Amino acid sequence: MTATVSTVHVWSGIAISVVQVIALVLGAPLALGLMAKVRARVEGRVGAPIRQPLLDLRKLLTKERVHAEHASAALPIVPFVVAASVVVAVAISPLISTSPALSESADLLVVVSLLLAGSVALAIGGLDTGTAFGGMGASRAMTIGALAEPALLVAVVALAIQAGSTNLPAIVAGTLAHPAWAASPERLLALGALSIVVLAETGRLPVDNPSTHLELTMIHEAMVLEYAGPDLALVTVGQAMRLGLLVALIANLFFPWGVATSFSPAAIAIGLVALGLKVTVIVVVIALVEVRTAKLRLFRVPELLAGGFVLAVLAVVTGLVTR
Amino acid sequence: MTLYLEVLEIAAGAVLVCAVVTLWRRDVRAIVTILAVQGVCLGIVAGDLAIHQRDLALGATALLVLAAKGLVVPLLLRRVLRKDPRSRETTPLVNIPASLVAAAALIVLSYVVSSKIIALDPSPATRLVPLGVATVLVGYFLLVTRQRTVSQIVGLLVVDNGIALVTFLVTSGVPLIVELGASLDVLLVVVVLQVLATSLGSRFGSFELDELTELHD
Amino acid sequence: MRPRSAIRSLFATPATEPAPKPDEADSDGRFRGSLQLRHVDAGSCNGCELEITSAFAPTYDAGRYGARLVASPRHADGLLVTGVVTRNMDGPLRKTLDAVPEPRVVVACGDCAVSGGAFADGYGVASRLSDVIAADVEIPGCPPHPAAITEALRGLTGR
Amino acid sequence: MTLLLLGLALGALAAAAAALPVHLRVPVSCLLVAGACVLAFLGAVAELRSGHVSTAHTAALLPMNGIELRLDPLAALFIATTAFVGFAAAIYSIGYAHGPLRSRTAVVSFALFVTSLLCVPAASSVATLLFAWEMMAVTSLLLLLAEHRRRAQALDAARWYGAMTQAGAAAILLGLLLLAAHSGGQDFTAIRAHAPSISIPIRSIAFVLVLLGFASKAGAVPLHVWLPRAHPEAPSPVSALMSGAMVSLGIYGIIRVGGDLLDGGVLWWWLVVLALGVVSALYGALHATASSDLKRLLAYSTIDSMGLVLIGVGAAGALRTTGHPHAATLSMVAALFFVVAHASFKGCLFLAAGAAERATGTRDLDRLGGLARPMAATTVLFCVAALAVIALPPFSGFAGEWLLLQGLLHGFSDTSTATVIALLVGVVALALAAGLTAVAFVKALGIGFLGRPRTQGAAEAREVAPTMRLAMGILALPCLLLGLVPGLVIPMVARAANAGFALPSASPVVPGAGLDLSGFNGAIEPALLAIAIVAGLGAIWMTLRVVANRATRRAEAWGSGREVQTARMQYTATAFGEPLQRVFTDVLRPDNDLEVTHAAESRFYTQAVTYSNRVDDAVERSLYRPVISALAWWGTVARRAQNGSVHRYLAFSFVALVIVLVVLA
Repeated sequence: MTATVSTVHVWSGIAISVVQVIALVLGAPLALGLMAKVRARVEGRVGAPIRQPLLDLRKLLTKERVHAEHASAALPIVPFVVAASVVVAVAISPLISTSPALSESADLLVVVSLLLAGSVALAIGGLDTGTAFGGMGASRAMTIGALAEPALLVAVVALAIQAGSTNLPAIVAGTLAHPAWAASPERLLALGALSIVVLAETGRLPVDNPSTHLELTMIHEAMVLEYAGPDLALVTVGQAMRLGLLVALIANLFFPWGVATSFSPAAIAIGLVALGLKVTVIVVVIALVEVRTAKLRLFRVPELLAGGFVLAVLAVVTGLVTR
Repeated sequence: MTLYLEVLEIAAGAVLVCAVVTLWRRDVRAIVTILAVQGVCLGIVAGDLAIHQRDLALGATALLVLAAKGLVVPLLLRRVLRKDPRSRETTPLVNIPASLVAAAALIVLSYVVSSKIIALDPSPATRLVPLGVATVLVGYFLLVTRQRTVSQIVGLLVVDNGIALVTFLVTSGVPLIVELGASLDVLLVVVVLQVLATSLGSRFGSFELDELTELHD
Repeated sequence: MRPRSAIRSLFATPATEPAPKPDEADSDGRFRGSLQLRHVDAGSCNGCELEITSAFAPTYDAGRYGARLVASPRHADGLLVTGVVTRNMDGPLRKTLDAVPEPRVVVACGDCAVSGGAFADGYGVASRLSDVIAADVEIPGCPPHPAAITEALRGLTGR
Repeated sequence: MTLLLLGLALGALAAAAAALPVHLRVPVSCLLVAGACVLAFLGAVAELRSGHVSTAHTAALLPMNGIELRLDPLAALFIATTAFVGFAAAIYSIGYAHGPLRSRTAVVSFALFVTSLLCVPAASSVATLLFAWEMMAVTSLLLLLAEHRRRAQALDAARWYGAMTQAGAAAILLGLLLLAAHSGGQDFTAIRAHAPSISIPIRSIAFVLVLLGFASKAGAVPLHVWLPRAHPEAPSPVSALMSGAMVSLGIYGIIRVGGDLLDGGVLWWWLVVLALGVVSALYGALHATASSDLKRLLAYSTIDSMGLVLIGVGAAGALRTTGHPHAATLSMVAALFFVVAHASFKGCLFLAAGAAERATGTRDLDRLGGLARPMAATTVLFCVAALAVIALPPFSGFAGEWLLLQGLLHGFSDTSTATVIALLVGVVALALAAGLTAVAFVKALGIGFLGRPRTQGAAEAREVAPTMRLAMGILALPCLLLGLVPGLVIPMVARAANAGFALPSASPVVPGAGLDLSGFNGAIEPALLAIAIVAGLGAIWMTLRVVANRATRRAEAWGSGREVQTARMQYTATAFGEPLQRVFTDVLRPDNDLEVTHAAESRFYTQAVTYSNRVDDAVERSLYRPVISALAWWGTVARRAQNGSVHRYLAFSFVALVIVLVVLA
């Protein structure tokens, strides 16, 4: 698989990555705004404009940073690590085209580990504040992360068995080449497992309620109570891009049409538009699901994740049987 | 030829008889003298074999046995006995008739066992091996069932004589070194037991070995 | 009646009243369309809280102007204080205020916060909000009308 | 080979250095041990790079025809790892040794312990292997007992450790002797030559016996019980050596006997090894999240890591016997790479834990905290090693785990369903263990080092001696380097895998700094990834400097406006692990009890509420306790027969003699 990488490819790969990052930095908050809008309209409210998250971020950048006095040097670094890990994950994943920079090492395990790095950093930041909320949030978030890991990896195995590799561009290109894969039973089962894991990882309902005010019910929010101004902006953008990336990956892995395979600007433009459309559709679906569901009790979440795990194992077994 | 055989049989038989008599007698001083007699018989067996095979080393061993087991050890034991006022053996753990019946059973057992040894190399001397094995077993029985320290020493020495007898009969004596080693062991054991006996005597006033039971935790 | 399905209600017209014409006079639009407040109940009788809830409810929908209540003062631009400052809440109020990053604003909601109101000289009352900090925006009324609250928040977001 | 012999000689000299006066004894001996490790490391690396096998035979030094040493790539890899950890441990103990650790026995045992660790992989005859193995066991036992006066549990730990090590050694001896008996010679070359001719049942019995012994040393679950007791009680440099080097010798043993001597053998062997790995990985990781003693947490994490390695070895063996040499090579290389990576990050973690214990006087996470500011260097080094254990991208753990997963994944093309199911179970175990390890080490780092100091001891902590920090730095270095450029090490590891399992010697990775699998579709370039991460950080930092408000203010942490925020309000390690305990309650079976002491006047007012949570080892409770109580019962019965009467004893022997004669007749 060692393609002879000419300098043109490298630079255009980097260009694609930069486009992807900028698209996600602006697009992900818009996606959150869209979700809020859908929720508002379903509740009969006009709701904030879709660009509201961007306004919030712009305002946050103007505010001062406030650091807890007992915290060590780890706390100020955490927002940067959270944002950087997601930015790199977005840069190398096949969102607009199958060959962004470093695409040969755009391994699904690398993306999973980068997101894990983000959540580990958040948890460490939460513990470093020295308050009860930080510890509580960190403990719950890591517990759910640990329980989600098997479902995630076995789903990755299901995809890898079918496509022959865990390399993301290879899977996307493979699905483009064999459309039958997209509708195959193991692909759908893996989709089920991955969507459950995405809900758990990004802290959406029914696992965690992002707009809760009662600290005791928080999972993700409790870890970020301590960040102010630019730190909070980084963490919020990081979380939004994490949701955007996972949603985009699910879209591209299961409905890869529109992803550019060549370097021509036209293909890139089509890829961007296709990505926007796909993410919008999925985000609206998620919002509608969220409005109808209530938050699960914390100790019902393992059962949900166990369900995801079983779906993933079924995906692998069907993959092996039908091969 | 027959004189050598007769002397051999009589002497070996005498060793076993002495062993049985030590079981039979109650008086400790009598037992010590019987032990001396047994030592002498053993010496005769060794000497007889030495003469028959004209083996000088075996001759030296025979003299050594006569000196050690016939004279030195009994003298030592008598000195110990002089210090002990009560010379009569207290009632042994197993009464005399039962001991004798047991001795008989042990003799039968040794015949059954040594039949295999004899089958190996059936020569006139090896045919007498059961006597040696029986002496060992009887000596062991004496050691186990007697409470007086001195009689236990005698039991041990009878076992040693039994072993020496078997070695003489089977391989016409073991190399001198082994013989010396074995004798040294016996002497050592005797010294230790003597020390034990005297210290026990001074500490508890009596040689009852059963006082030791208080020592356990 | 059976609750409408989510999708049908998605496209139904929202129940929010049309937004009144913003009067330019007192809206300084300091926060340019995004205002996060941390609500602090410094000893209120819960009357103002009910009105605040209905201010964010579909009818008056203060959210539409970019205003939002947040869980932590660190995330907030200011405090939405209700009730007269009681002895127990004096310390926490000051701590919460200190936790809000600059530039920050204090919104006094209801007569108790503005000027002591009905419970001004109660035995548990420690001080007025004005003793702790001068409020930037005051919403009179006991309890203040949700439209008035929405109006005040619009003033800050300038939308 | 000569360098290795020189190293061993220097080690012996270090032992002799114990005769010096007290203040000279520790530095000189440690420096000599460090020198020995350097020599051994150079010898091993030279061997790994060149790949030719060299032997040394010194007759008549030992009764069973002398010591026989053979340095082949597999042995060289383990010697290099041990030497590296040994070097760091020696430097560390210069600053660490005080009190009982400066006694003559401790210094001699430490020197002989490192020497025997270096000697075990090179042994190539049953006698030499067992001699070195026993020396290792005895010296580590002595070191474990070094501080028993200050800590009573050290005695209990030593008892467990001694009993299980000797039992393991006995099993190994039995297995090897069984093989030696059937191949007419006790040196490995003879065994290797005769192995195919030995019948399968005999080979299986021998392998199972040897597996029992080596698996207990590697901490595989049913036989792991000594590990969480011995490692916390041993002095830190010793527990670093135990976890870093000694435990991986168990893995070395399984590969040497199963793969090299018995030439792969039967499929079910390797499925058993894989099953052991799966159970160990899950059990170790789970208990790591549940333990609130820092070193006990690290000990369980060692069981988890060794479980992962066993999964790799088991997969490699299974794939090789079902005829997939290429996938087998990948799994074996992954397992050996993980052993190397584990030695460095686990060693660094134990040394850092030792530094924290030295500075605060306690190992209990619930009484630590707030060490980041006074002990900045130790915290940073612990953090680097912890991130490596959690397998985050630029660190060595990630490269190891990625290789392991690729090895398992590319084994799926296999045909026999037993192997495929085993590989799938392996992937699941790997995934859950990775998740649980992340929880355990966020707990260890976050609660142990960050936040606010929970006790007076933690508050008064001060940074440890420079030699200790240097040692930790030495071990933290490969955590990053192996993660950034794993490709450079892989060819050497592949040569070791080939020597272990007689697989095709072609390296499974295309030459280069990254890991580009040859023959399979999968690759990562950790170096470029690291550059991308740094670039990302830089870009974000720059944009914020331009766009964002740079004012910063320190204020009291937000605890919803509480009047007084004390350190006791923080989450403790027990609380952090409690949700997982509740999810896995039937495996861990924690016993927590709640006592509410009511006020004297009336039951409705409580004076104090104490909640205690204890998670002890479920395997130990359900498997070892019954066996021990049965033995204890048998002991009391036997005691009654021993009442001090000489006659009774004589009677026993007499009866026995008679019975034997009867039986013979």
